[in-house]
Amino acid sequence: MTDLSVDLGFLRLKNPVLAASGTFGYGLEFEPFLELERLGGFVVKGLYYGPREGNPPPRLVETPSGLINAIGLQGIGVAAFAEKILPRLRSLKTAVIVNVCGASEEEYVRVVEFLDGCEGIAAYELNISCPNVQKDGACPAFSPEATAAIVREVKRAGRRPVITKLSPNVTSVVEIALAAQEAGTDAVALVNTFLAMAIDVETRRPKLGNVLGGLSGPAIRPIAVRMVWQVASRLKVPVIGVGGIRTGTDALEFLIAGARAVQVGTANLVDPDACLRVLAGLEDYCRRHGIGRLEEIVGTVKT
Amino acid sequence: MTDLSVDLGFLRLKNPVLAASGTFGYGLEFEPFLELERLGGFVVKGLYYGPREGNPPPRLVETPSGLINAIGLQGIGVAAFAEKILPRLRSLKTAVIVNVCGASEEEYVRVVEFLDGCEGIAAYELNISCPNVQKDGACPAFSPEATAAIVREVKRAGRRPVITKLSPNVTSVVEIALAAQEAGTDAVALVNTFLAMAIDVETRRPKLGNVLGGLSGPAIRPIAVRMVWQVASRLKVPVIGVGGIRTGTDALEFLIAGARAVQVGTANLVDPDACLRVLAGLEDYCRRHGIGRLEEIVGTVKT
Amino acid sequence: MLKNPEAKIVGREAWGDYVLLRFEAPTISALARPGQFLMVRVADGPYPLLRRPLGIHLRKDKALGVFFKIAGEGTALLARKRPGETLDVLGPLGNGFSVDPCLAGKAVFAVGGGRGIAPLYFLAWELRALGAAVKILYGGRTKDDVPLAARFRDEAFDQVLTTDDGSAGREGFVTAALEEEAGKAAPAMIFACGPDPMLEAVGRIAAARDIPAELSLESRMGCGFGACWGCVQRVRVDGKPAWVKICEDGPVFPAEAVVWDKDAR
Amino acid sequence: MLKNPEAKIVGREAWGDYVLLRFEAPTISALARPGQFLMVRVADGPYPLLRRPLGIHLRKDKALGVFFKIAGEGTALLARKRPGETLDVLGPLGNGFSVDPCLAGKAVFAVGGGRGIAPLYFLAWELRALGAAVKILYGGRTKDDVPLAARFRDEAFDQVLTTDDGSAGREGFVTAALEEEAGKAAPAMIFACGPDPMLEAVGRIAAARDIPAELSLESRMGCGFGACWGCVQRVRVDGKPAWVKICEDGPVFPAEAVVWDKDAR
Ligand SMILES: Cc1cc2nc3c(=O)[nH]c(=O)nc-3n(C[C@H](O)[C@H](O)[C@H](O)COP(=O)(O)OP(=O)(O)OC[C@H]3O[C@@H](n4cnc5c(N)ncnc54)[C@H](O)[C@@H]3O)c2cc1C
Ligand SMILES: Cc1cc2nc3c(=O)[nH]c(=O)nc-3n(C[C@H](O)[C@H](O)[C@H](O)COP(=O)(O)OP(=O)(O)OC[C@H]3O[C@@H](n4cnc5c(N)ncnc54)[C@H](O)[C@@H]3O)c2cc1C
Ligand SMILES: Cc1cc2nc3c(=O)[nH]c(=O)nc-3n(C[C@H](O)[C@H](O)[C@H](O)COP(=O)(O)O)c2cc1C
Ligand SMILES: Cc1cc2nc3c(=O)[nH]c(=O)nc-3n(C[C@H](O)[C@H](O)[C@H](O)COP(=O)(O)O)c2cc1C
Ligand code: FES
Ligand code: FES
Repeated sequence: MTDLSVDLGFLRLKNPVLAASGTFGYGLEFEPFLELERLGGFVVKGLYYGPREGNPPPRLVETPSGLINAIGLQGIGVAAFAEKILPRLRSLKTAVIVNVCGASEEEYVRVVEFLDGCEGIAAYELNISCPNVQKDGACPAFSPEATAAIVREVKRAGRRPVITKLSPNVTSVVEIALAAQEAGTDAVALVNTFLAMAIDVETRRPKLGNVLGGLSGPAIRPIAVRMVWQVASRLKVPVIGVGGIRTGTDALEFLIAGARAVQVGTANLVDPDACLRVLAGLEDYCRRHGIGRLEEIVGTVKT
Repeated sequence: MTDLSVDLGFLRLKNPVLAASGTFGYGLEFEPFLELERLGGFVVKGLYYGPREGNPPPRLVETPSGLINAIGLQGIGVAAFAEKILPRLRSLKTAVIVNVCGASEEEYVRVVEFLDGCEGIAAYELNISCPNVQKDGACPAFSPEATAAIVREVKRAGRRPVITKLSPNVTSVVEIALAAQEAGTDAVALVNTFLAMAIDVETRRPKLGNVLGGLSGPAIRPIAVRMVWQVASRLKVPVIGVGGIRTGTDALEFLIAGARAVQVGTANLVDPDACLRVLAGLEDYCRRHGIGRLEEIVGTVKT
Repeated sequence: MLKNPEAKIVGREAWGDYVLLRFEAPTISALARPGQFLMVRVADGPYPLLRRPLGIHLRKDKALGVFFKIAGEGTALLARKRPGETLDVLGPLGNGFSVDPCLAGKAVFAVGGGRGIAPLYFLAWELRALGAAVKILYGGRTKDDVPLAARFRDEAFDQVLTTDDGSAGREGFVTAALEEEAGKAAPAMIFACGPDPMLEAVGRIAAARDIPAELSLESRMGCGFGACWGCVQRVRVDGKPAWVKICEDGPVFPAEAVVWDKDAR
Repeated sequence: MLKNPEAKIVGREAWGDYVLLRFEAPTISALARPGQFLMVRVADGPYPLLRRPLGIHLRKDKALGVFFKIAGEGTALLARKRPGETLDVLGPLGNGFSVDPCLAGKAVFAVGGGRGIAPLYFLAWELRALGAAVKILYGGRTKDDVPLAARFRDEAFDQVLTTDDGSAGREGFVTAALEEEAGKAAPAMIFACGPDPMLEAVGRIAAARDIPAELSLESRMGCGFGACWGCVQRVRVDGKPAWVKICEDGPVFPAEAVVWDKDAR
């Protein structure tokens, strides 16, 4: 039997497969399809302090091997989460990570301070990279300073480990990752979605209610793998790889590139048991290659 | 009959469909498949001053709805181009654009000075955005200063209009485009390929000889459309849209987003007559919508 | 709510752009109610990426059927499937129509426009089983868009057929026929599925006559089971308009809950 | 060099993972020479994006055939094609083998490993037509990898069959058989197609005995017609190693031109 567990330093995962934020609801939606405890963990949908309306529809456009979304982080807010959802997640033997959003530094801090008062959360993932909220798609993860400031405040205010989720829409994701590390993040996750647009040529209107949205799915995987490789070779804190993972092979690309864990996003929407398929692929690979501890392959790409 | 011509200011194209550099060889390779004069024009493969070896294979990896290439600009150099190729292109009644490369500002200038001595070239396209040449994928188009410097020198040294080809691997392509405009470029073309990577998990080696390569094809189209829209709404000089165009509808997305012309890249490799399919799609659209002059739809997206 | 990645296709019928596929999916079939839908995979690889939502058109023993119009690449791929091949389906999803026992002996209308007829066939049979008197109001653009008319007739459903161009049945919109029929004798309930303008008109007609109505809405769907929040439409919740998930809280809503006016949203 | 987007498939044979498709492509057929290849579209949409290179396996009247092994997603999709459907092909591409009239009456060897046998069937028939005495050396891993052995035998080709595990023909590599046969009676020419290590060994054996040899190389291809420079391999040009396009200057090269040693590149 292969040991699939991975050590993020602040958290040991039973296996490196996490479900990505916004594609796994609050977790419970997936119970009919899989045993949540089989996963290394999951990241719940992004939470602002209060409830949020989200963007007008259409919110989704399918593109070649990709999906553009502009959900706009519709959600129930921390209080409803703590009251209605968290009690049902708490007993699960898997890492529950909360994706934290904010319209300002203060809001990130408020969300974390509130959640610090609740049990059953393994870590916070700071969503500083959502392209669906500001008009031009900009976000704090575009700037090393803004990134560092949020990380620093949240680390100061909160008691739990922090994963900073980075944007791929930048010239140097390494620079931003280093800024997050400097500011004390415990890990980085990359990538969030790529700022994208689609136009209905018949009506000449944007296909999304929000005009711009974020591209995810297999289409972006080769860019995400590149970014993970660049960041992992420069960072001390662990890197979590996200972007277009559907299979064990896809996940292995990220692990071999240097990610210590991976997140499965869009694939969950298509196959609610996609995380299990990824897991089965990892197990099969280890068996075929006689790998006793999966963690050994992290970052072993021979360039 | 629809008037498909578009005016770039410095050049009137009989139609907005150009073939993109590096995907159309030196043009002649496509003569068995299409009449070159049907195109608005074509951009020949990138030329350095001297001949160039290019990267070791494998040079191509297919990805979901995309292609990563790391050709490394293997080519014959300007002298051989002027001697063997250009004489055969000169008589064509279509715009022949030369994609100009350089390892330094000086090399861009030398290439342009040499080509200025030859007839039969409609414009230069400055390739300051190829991700396959420097080790980490960096290129002048990452920096407004480096971009402006090359544009300025080339405009000073050369006599022909200059199209600056931008990289999508930046935080603000608008900033770079504005720098190019400031420095005197006559147009911008975007996007070049996205820096990407793929790993063979069985051998744990990169799938490309060059480790990194550039992602093109339908997968990237939604990101390219977004960038064209952002840039076109801020620039005075015309924008040429490139990225994942296979059909008339794809091209229309770019035109409606604000591009005055488009380039078809990877699709040429799959269907050597792809440009004609795009053209037929544009004609059909104009007919269905009763559009007399295609140019009228440029930038008409209703956001 | 289950995933059956290998439902065996046991039947296929086609009328121009309209296709009916029957497949064996016993567990899903046992749970299915009219108005619920399935998320159907159209290809194995990463393109087309998403499943397609299709209403449950019929249930017969352990088999289910979907009836769809070829609308784009996904449905075109589905249309190529043949008996013997398999279908990857997720379902049953959504809430479904109210097949209320108190409708026994009452007159009900099922109003379908174009491909919107799909879930109404299943509904009509369930209502008939209940003892309701079902009238089908079936509209399409031309005679090619009402391929199920012959079946409803053969199966002795009371049917009013309309086409926009008059090439089959009465000329005009199905909503005009609804207006007329409801004027003659108001049903106890109206069920409708079709394009938005049709549904909006059905809602108006029902409201004007105080007939309860249920509308099955469409929306682009990412997942179909409530995880992505991609499928929202404007629906009143406790009287207040909100972005409500079609896949989970719908696709069927009481007509009066749906907010059509873009400005009032 | 032509594009035929709708070559009608008229025949299909399959042996496990190996498939032979025949299709009508009269103009391409008229131009085709052994060793040339086609670029075949495997799907209509953007995925899989690229065409797949396949050698021309046979020409019969106006029909051509491709013979391929299912190696991945693209060939798996192709394997699903059935007679009556169409194939989108580009060709004939590349240079082909030297079917030199002076080979008439001479003994020649055609050495194929696995799917590398594909172009050698067409070659063998053309050489036979020329009056050459063709010996087929056909190797595979197991008996399942030499599906064409029966055909060569039935069509009275002199054939040496090998499998790595001895499950059909002689046990061992096809190159061992080549060594032995060439030792018995050296042919005037060796043609070979197969995996790189096999081709390298064929080149060595031919060089040692001073027999001219032509090797058909493989490479990832973007276009197949010289436009992308994606398919290069290390080949000597005027004695000097260079990155040479397989699709245009090959896929067939004189054995001595190919640079195998990664360090000597
Ligand atoms: C709950 C539900 C049940 C449905 N049941 C049926 C059914 O039983 N039979 C049937 O024929 N169709 C049904 N539909 C519609 C069906 O899902 C779409 O026609 C199908 O997804 C189109 O896929 P495609 O790939 O063929 O077309 P695409 O290429 O994706 O789209 C073709 C055209 O349809 C539009 N479109 C795509 N998806 C939707 C959507 N979900 N809503 C509105 N417009 C869309 C696009 O904008 C485009 O103009 C249902 C939709 C929903 C939400
Ligand atoms: C000139 C030429 C002629 C060919 N003729 C034939 C033929 O007649 N019959 C036949 O069965 N095959 C032939 N091939 C090989 C064939 O093109 C590949 O098997 C096919 O492209 C694989 O596509 P796929 O989508 O099924 O597999 P993919 O999923 O693309 O790849 C499957 C595996 O094959 C490898 N691979 C893919 N393409 C190539 C390639 N071009 N060269 C080497 N390895 C590759 C990949 O790395 C992967 O490991 C030929 C190749 C060339 C270059
Ligand atoms: C519908 C949808 C909603 C998302 N919502 C969030 C979110 O709330 N917070 C966040 O950090 N990322 C969000 N993402 C981004 C994903 O978590 C992930 O980073 C991205 O989709 C790339 O991974 P993938 O290609 O596997 O989907 C969302 C993505 C999708 C498709
Ligand atoms: C094989 C290949 C070679 C390319 N070579 C060049 C080049 O020489 N110069 C250049 O400016 N762009 C080059 N490009 C980029 C294309 O011109 C184009 O910008 C990019 O591929 C995006 O368009 P597409 O998605 O339509 O291919 C190359 C692209 C490919 C696929
Ligand atoms: S389709 Fe995903 S929530 Fe409704
Ligand atoms: S495959 Fe494009 S040049 Fe050879």
